[in-house]
This record gives sequence, C-alpha cells and structure tokens, in this order.
Amino acid sequence: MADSYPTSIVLTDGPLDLDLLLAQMTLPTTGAAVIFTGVVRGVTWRGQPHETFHLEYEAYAPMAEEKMRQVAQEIRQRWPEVQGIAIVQRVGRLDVGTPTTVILCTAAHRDSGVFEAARYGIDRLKEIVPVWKKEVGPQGETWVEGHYHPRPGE
Amino acid sequence: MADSYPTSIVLTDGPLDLDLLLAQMTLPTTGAAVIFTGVVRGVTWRGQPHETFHLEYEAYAPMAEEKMRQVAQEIRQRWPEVQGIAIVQRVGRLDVGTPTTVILCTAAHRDSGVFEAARYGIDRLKEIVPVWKKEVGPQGETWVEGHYHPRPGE
Amino acid sequence: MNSTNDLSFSGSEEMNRVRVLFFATLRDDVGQRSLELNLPQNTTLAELEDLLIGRYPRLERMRGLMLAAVNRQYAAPDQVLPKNAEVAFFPPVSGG
Amino acid sequence: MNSTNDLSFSGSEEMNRVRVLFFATLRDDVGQRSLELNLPQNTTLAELEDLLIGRYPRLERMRGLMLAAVNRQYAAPDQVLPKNAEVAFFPPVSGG
Repeated sequence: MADSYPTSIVLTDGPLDLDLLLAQMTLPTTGAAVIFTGVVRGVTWRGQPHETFHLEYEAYAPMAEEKMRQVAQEIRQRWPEVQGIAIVQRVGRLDVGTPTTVILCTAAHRDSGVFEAARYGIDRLKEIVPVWKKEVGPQGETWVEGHYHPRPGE
Repeated sequence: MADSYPTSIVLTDGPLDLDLLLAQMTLPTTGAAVIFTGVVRGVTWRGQPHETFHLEYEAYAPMAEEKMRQVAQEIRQRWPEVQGIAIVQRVGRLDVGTPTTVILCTAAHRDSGVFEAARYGIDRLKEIVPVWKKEVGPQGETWVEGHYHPRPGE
Repeated sequence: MNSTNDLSFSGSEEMNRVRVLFFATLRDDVGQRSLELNLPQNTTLAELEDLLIGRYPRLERMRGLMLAAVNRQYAAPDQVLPKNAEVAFFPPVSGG
Repeated sequence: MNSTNDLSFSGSEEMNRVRVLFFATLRDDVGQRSLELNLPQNTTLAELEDLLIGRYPRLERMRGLMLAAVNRQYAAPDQVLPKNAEVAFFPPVSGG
C-alpha cells in the first residue's frame, strides 16, 4: 500500500502553489490534510528582537534533496497511515511574508497522524536538511545558525 | 495585540484558494502557519467500507457563521499566541478529492500552538457548527450524522 | 392540538409567532424547510418539540436525539421561546 | 603541508582526489565554494578538517562545531575518505 503513496520532494527558487501540492498528494482514500508552512518574519520579538528585510536561503542541493527524502521516509516509518507527503524548501531571496517551506501530509482521517507527522517533518527538516539562511535587515547581514549536530549516518 | 489579529470566517459554495488565505492571515510578525483541510474521500475503509461519488453539504448558514466565529474565539482564548485564524466551510455539491473545509492558524513560531489550535478548530467545527453532509454513492444517498450534543449556550 | 399553523392551547392569550427551521434528515422527515407557528406565550422548547412530533410522526425516532437552537444558540428543553424566536431543529452536525 | 592543492604527506603513495565544498559561514570563512584536493590514501575526515583549518585559520572558530558530510551523508571524524569523495563542511543547518 505504502509503495503507491506519493512523495514529492522539491527544492526550488520558484513560488509555492499550496492548492496544487494538496491536489497532487490527494488519493481517492484521502480525507484529511495538514500543511505546515514557514513564513519570512519581518519582525521578531522572541530572543533578540529585530527587524528583517528579507532572507537569503542557500542549500547543498543534492544532499538537501536526499535528506528531505529521508525525512519523508522517517515520517512513513512512524505514521504508516500517512498517505501523501510533500516537502518543499524554497531557496534564494525571500521577502517578508513569503512562505519558505512546506510540509504537507495527507491521510484518510485527521486522527491518522497527519498533525504529528507534519510537526515532525518541520522539526527534522530544521535538524538535518542542509539549508542555511542569511537575514538581511537594518543591522546588515547575519547568517542564522542552527544548533543540532546530526549523528554520523543520520 | 489580539484585537489586531485577523479572523476570516467563510461559508461558501465556491472553490478554496489556500495561498490567498495564507497571505490574508500573514502578519509582519508571522513565521509559521498550519493549515488543516478536509477532503472528500471517494473510498472509505474505516467502519463500514464504502465508496462515495460525491458529497452534498448543507448549512444553517447564519448560525454556522456564528459558531465558526465562536470556534475562532475559543482558539484565541486557548492559544493567545495564535495570530491569524481562517475557518472556511464549503457547502453544496463537492466531488471526490475536493477540499471541503479549512482551519488555518498563523503564529510567530511553530511552537506557539498553531498545530494544536488547528486540530482543536477542526474538532470543534465538527461538534458545534451546524453543517451536514449527504453521501451519494453506489448505494444511493445517506445523510452522515454526527454524535456530539452541544450543551445549551455552547 | 389542531392541524393548522395556529398551535394555540387557548384563544385568550396573546400569541407568539415563531419561525421553525428544519435541516438535513429532519427536513426530509418533515417535508419542508420552515414553518411559521403561532404559539402561546411561555411555550418551552420541549413543548414545541412535542407539538412537532405529534404533527410529524416521522420525527419520533429523533426524540431526544435532535439538536435545537433558539435564535442560533443551542438551547435547553426548558427554555421559554422568546417573542418572534427563530427555532431550528437538526441532527447532530456532520460538517468538516 | 604545502600551500598548493596537493596536500600529500608523502609523494610515494597513490593519491586520492577529493572534492571539498563549503557552505554558508564556512564558505565566507574560506572565501570559496569548493576545492579539489589530492590527499594520501586513508586520510580521515578529521585529518582533512585539520588540514583545512591550518590552511584557512578563520575556520578555527568552527573547530568541533562544523558539520561534515562525506558523499552527502553525515560522517564521523574517524571516517576514512573514500576515493573521489565529495566532502562538504557547513555550520549547523538553519533552513525551514
């Protein structure tokens, strides 16, 4: 069954189309979908409050695509009822208010793990997918650095 | 602050536009969004397995809009960090694969309750918003009946 | 109880004209979407429900199961219907 | 250690040509996106990291903090670099 479930892994510098992504991940047995999207924040209050003009995303593309695929596989192992999985990461310059990433999971029912799977997906993407962002704001340019150190083979 | 947060309550017989809804609920301080959508299932395995050709949704429109607004208010009480809330319910004939409902919540960060709020929103919509669906399939037409009995004033 | 839309118990009281709506299976059971009824003052929601089940026996199966809203709020059986109330009866909701 | 791209310890062994990639802050520190290096057989990832820090002192601040992938998999410091490996160094990721 899971062999026929669609997986879409996209690293792109083009805009997102949530309705199209949802349609692509919808099977005849699909009754529920959860979509997480990250958005470029212009004003941040948590931590060191600051303003952002735009973000510049950079990826180690071939590895990023492999790791996005791995995140999808990890979701399938943990939530076998999840049907379609789309993971999208935008790269390049992204202005305030722009969606940057999408984790989309479909299933027959809303209690089939779609919420948990989408949450897991974005958490893992931020741990192991080699993508970095530089914030450009009134104080100049600052690379954002993560904190997670993947284990060998992870 | 919460007074300036956008709320969109839509009962419609027209198609959904997730990208537009997301843009409408995105503030300069928004960094994350969770979107739940229900989808018309053509093939159901849980319970009594059956096939569906399409669904026909009916609403008690003015009360449905009031109750959708109430669901949004309940979300705001429980997750004060949630920023934009859009609740959309489609009515009329909806074919297999079509999104039927949307609960969209935005916040500054993904750990601000957006996942929990969207889940709560769809659960509550299915409890208190006066909308009913009739399944049309090979066995004819069947009204789907819910199970929840709201308390007076709920 | 007569079979017209004037469901008064007595002719001496001032009447309350209420609008009654039916949805989903209850609309199918009743065969129409809405009724205008003249009810005695101080009629309760439970009394209206009894009147309707008497008039539309197919509603009997939903006794105690149907939901009711008075002026678009879920209401208790002992609620007295306010003047010109909009009263809706329907099965447990199944949207989403 | 010489300053050319031939970082061999000895001239007698067969060499392993590896491609080294830098991303984000590490690319800024090194000043270029990629290098081609001839390394002795059986060079480990940790040895390559030491070589690079020696050659690009600005990398020193990231010693023990930078992540490394060998052929697009996160790798342990004692991993021996396979022939024609693609080795990438970068800070902890910050996508999403």
